[in-house]
Amino acid sequence: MAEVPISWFLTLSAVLFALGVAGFLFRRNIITVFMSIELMLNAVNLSFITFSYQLKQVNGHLLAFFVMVVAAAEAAVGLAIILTVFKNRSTLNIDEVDSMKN
Amino acid sequence: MQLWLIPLLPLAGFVINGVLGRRFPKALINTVAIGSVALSFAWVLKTLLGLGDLQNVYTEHYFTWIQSGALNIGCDFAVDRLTAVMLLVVTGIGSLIHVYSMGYMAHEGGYYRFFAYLNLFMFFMLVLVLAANYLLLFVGWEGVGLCSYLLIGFYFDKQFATNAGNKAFIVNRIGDFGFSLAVFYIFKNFGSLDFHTVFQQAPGASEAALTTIGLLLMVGACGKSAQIPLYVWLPDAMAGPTPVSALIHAATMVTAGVYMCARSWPIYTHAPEALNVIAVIGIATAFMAASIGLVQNDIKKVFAYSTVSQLGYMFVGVGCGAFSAGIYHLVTHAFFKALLFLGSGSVIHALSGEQDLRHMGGLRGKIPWTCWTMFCASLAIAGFPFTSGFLSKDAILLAAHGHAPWMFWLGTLTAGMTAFYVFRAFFMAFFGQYRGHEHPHESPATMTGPLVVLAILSLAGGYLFRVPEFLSTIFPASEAPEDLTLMVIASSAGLVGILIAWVMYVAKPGIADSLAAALKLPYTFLYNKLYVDEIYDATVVKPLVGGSRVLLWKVMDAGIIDGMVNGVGSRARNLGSVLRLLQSGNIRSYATWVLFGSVLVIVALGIAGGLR
Amino acid sequence: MDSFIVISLIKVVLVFAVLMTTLAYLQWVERKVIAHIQVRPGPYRVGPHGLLQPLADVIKLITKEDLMPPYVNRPLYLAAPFLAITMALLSISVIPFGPTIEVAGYQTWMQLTDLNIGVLFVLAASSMGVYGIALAGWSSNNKYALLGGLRSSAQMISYELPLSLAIAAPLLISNTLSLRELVERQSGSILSWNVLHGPFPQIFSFIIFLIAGFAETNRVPFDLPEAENELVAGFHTEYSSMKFASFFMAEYANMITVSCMATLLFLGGWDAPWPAAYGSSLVPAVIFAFAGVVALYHGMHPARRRDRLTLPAFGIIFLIIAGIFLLPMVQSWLVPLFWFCAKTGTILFAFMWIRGTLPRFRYDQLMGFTWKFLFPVAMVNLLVTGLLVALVS
Amino acid sequence: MDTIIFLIFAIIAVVCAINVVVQTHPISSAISLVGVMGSLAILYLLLGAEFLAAAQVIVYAGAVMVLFVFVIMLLNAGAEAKKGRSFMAQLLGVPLLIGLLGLLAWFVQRLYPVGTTVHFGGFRGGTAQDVGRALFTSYLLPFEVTSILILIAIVGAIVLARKELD
Repeated sequence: MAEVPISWFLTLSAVLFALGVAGFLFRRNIITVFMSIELMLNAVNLSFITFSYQLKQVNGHLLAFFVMVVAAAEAAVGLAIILTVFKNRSTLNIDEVDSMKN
Repeated sequence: MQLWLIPLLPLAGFVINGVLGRRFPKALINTVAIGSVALSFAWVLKTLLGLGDLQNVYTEHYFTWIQSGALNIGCDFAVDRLTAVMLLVVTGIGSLIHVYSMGYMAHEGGYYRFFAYLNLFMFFMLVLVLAANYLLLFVGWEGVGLCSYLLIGFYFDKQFATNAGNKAFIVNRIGDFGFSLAVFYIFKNFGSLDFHTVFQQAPGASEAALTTIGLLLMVGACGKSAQIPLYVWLPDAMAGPTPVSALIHAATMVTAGVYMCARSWPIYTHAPEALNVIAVIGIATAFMAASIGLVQNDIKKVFAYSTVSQLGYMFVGVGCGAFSAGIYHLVTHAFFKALLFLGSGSVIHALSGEQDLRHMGGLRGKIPWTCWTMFCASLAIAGFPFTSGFLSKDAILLAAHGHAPWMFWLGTLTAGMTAFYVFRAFFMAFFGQYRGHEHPHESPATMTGPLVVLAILSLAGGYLFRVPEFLSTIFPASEAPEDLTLMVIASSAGLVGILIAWVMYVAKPGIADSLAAALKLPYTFLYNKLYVDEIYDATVVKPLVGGSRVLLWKVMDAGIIDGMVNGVGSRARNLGSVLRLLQSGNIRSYATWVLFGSVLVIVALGIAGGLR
Repeated sequence: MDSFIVISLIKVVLVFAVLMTTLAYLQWVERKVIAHIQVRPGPYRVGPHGLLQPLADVIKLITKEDLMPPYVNRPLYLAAPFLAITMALLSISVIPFGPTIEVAGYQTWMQLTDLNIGVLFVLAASSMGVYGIALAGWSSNNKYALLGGLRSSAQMISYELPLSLAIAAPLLISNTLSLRELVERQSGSILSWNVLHGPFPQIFSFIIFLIAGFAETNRVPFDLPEAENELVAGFHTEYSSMKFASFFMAEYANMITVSCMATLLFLGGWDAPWPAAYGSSLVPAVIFAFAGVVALYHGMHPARRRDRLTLPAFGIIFLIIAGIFLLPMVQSWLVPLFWFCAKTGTILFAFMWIRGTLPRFRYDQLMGFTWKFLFPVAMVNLLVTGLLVALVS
Repeated sequence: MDTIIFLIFAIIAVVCAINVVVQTHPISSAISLVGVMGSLAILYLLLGAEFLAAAQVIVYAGAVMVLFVFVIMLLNAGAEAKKGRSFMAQLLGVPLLIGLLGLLAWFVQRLYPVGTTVHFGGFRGGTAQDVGRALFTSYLLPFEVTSILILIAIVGAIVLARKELD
């Protein structure tokens, strides 16, 4: 039992991803929804690093690294958008941000 | 050998003057413009000296320009003897005319713009000459057309100048259309546009194809070199500044058609029909333009028709298979016609813009340098024995005699007419009494200097540059044997023309007017340029404009094309208003759709992967 | 394997004990230093020269009533001090204090564990430290605390950038992320320390590191999160007793971490300023002997009555320590340890010195300083260093 | 040993992830997410990605999530309202989610039989040196593009969040 099957890691990644999707679908707070996206990204990163381990290559790490960098940039812009939305509408409920309708 | 430097130097001059020239003092503009062209000339000399006797083509490949399927076009420059001749003419005369322009344009507005355009023209002309394939040649071809348009319309605040520019541009389009068709056809037949490849395969191609290509190329050449029926733009092009007329519309650009036909000689030698057509068009143009030139009163118009006529001679030379004679005449014509234009520019400059011969006269003593240099040029164009014009024209007429004797006789007649109208203009301007109101003054040294150089070249250039011998390694030797009788006949025609002009305008000045009165009908006919512009207007321009209004605009554009576009738009709106129902504006429902899509994708991947 | 675990456990206990004592006494030292800057004696009542003051403080804090305000967010309120102290102590585990030591036949490092990403580990732990303060501020449900938490998180994110850039520059020169190797690359003399050595002496990045370190530990002049005249006590307004002590200890632990990092990154860790061949190993003995002699002299001529007994006692203790430093069997590890502590102590003294001298920044000055000055300078420094390293190598 | 570590941190990660989704207050979700990221960092270490583990903690937990916490504190966001209108999400969400998870798990089980395993130290190519070397050689262009992306993000964030200049 000293070794962990690689499929466990991938299953964990899938579970975390599904939880992220669930958060995105069922939560109403924009910030929580945004955090769910980060959760999904993290889950994918775990997959990348697992693949990297399996293939004994560093490429997966690079992809995960880029995901992180992009996530950081995304967080900066996304939170700025959330601030602006809150300033203009004073709500964080995602269902009330629907001016695209009609 | 860094051939690219030759065109790039003027381009650099164009960029510098075009971008920064507005803020430059004139001296700096002059330095940049003339310096770049002079450096280019120097580089041509260095290159040609470095290349030795040029028995073979020297090619430089820079980069692959277009790579698409079988089409592979490189940005290649090549130098052979023909190119060498053209390079020397273009950069040499270009430099002289740049120097001249410095004096001529000194008091004009848009000084930097003028030199920038002139440099740009040099760039495109050199690209045209150096190009190693038809497409690159076409680039230069179109570029010089553009510059010609810009420079004809240089005085864009004058309606006639912009109209003349438009006319030149539009008429040239017809020729360019033929040229582009020729390029397509060449590619279809030979699978390449490189001169080398095409000419190698030319002997094996069918005569019909070669004739078609030759005729299409000829259409292009007719447009650029102002031959019947597309010559009408050139006389109007005199609306531009005189140095432009000298450089572009006498010495270099208009000869591009001749150059191109000569360059394509391997095609033409296997397409005698096309050659014959070229010769016929050439002699007809020569004769017709000369006849119109007989009665024009605007000094630049006279030389413009003279240019058309001389270009006709070159076409005759090419059409008779005497390519080197055509190029020979091209070179000498560049000397004396540039000189004639520059001289007339000097006259106009002296008279502060007066162009009408009837308001000149007796200028011989007032502007002697201009007078005597122009006399040299007039002798040359009249074919006075042993001038450069005599040599080249004689070579063409000899070839014409070998091709078809009637062409020789018509050519000789034209030569006589040429001598007459040139000397008519010369005598009217410089002899007799001054009939104007200005105070003529001699031009500055920057203008007379180039005149003197060109005068020497007009007289002796034919000996200094033995073009036929130099080009004999390129072109097939189809020169007719020397025939003393024909030479005497041809040159005596010129002498007779000079004599008549002297009698009519110097010895007995009354004869001209009474003759015009006696031959009222032909005179009016010729004076109005055979009504060609009016005929074109009635038969081509008006129907085209009318047809465009009704058929193309009202029916095609507004009815069909707009209808299709609007219909697509309204259908899309209808569809959109249905699809809109999906767009609830709710982010979470969008997310649900995304999830739905990704599940579908995963399932599809599973199926595609064979559900391992 | 077993001996490894045993040794590790011993080391953990040892380091923890020493660290806790140091934390307590650092407080005493600080009070003393500031008192002397302000020309007053400082703690003097409890024990000789107030030496037992920390013990009294600890007893006081432990026995105080642990207030839990009713309107707080309980889980986070409880977790915050825990988080703060944990993250502060975590970094100590990778910091090496000295070279190899041999105890009872076992060779081991004077370090809890050596990671080959040690520098990154310290950075990570310190970046996690924000949560303690931010959550404390938020969960207290108090506007002063919230403002303090907000200020602290903004300040710490902002100052982490120049801090990281300042760390990156010496790493470029040393070409390793392991703290131990970092020190080994700087061995030799003072000229091979990163602060003076290399294609580009890292003096700028040392200063930037110290400034950013002051901000990261919320020390004067960057103590905006707990600016008492604006925010009562900032993020820990609502905390009392041991929870308050945890924040306090976290702050001092962070100070120690920053000082250790500065020592390791820039000042050559436990390396002596000049080689032992020229007598550097005698320096600690000389210093302690001198201190002992001075103490003895003052004991002979006491200014206060009670010093008549304590000063000679201290003098004798110092002389004994000086003697220990001369013993060859312990010199191999004790002298490096001395140099390490001396360098760290100097920086800690600078912390206190600045606290006693400089006024507090205004908040906009604080943010403007890092973004408009410190960050660009650190950037330029990194660029120049990288360029020179690339050119030299 | 590896299995135990994996199980501990996998369970922490899953529990924290569930917490992210079910907690009503955003700050609790944020702290839980930090927990997920921390335990993932440990798992990265297990997989030999030591640089990524450190970067995960520094970038994600130390910077991105602090930003989240900061914004939550700044907006003083409370627990979310219970009302919601997204019928579509409620109706289709659960079956789709189950479908997604099932498919993914099924693929993983199919593609990765139990034979391939992970043990600590099995892959040592994830040091800072290896990552840096790959980053500045074969991934240089993406790296540079990323820097431009970050520049754009900085500008965008400033433009979005600045005060109106009127």
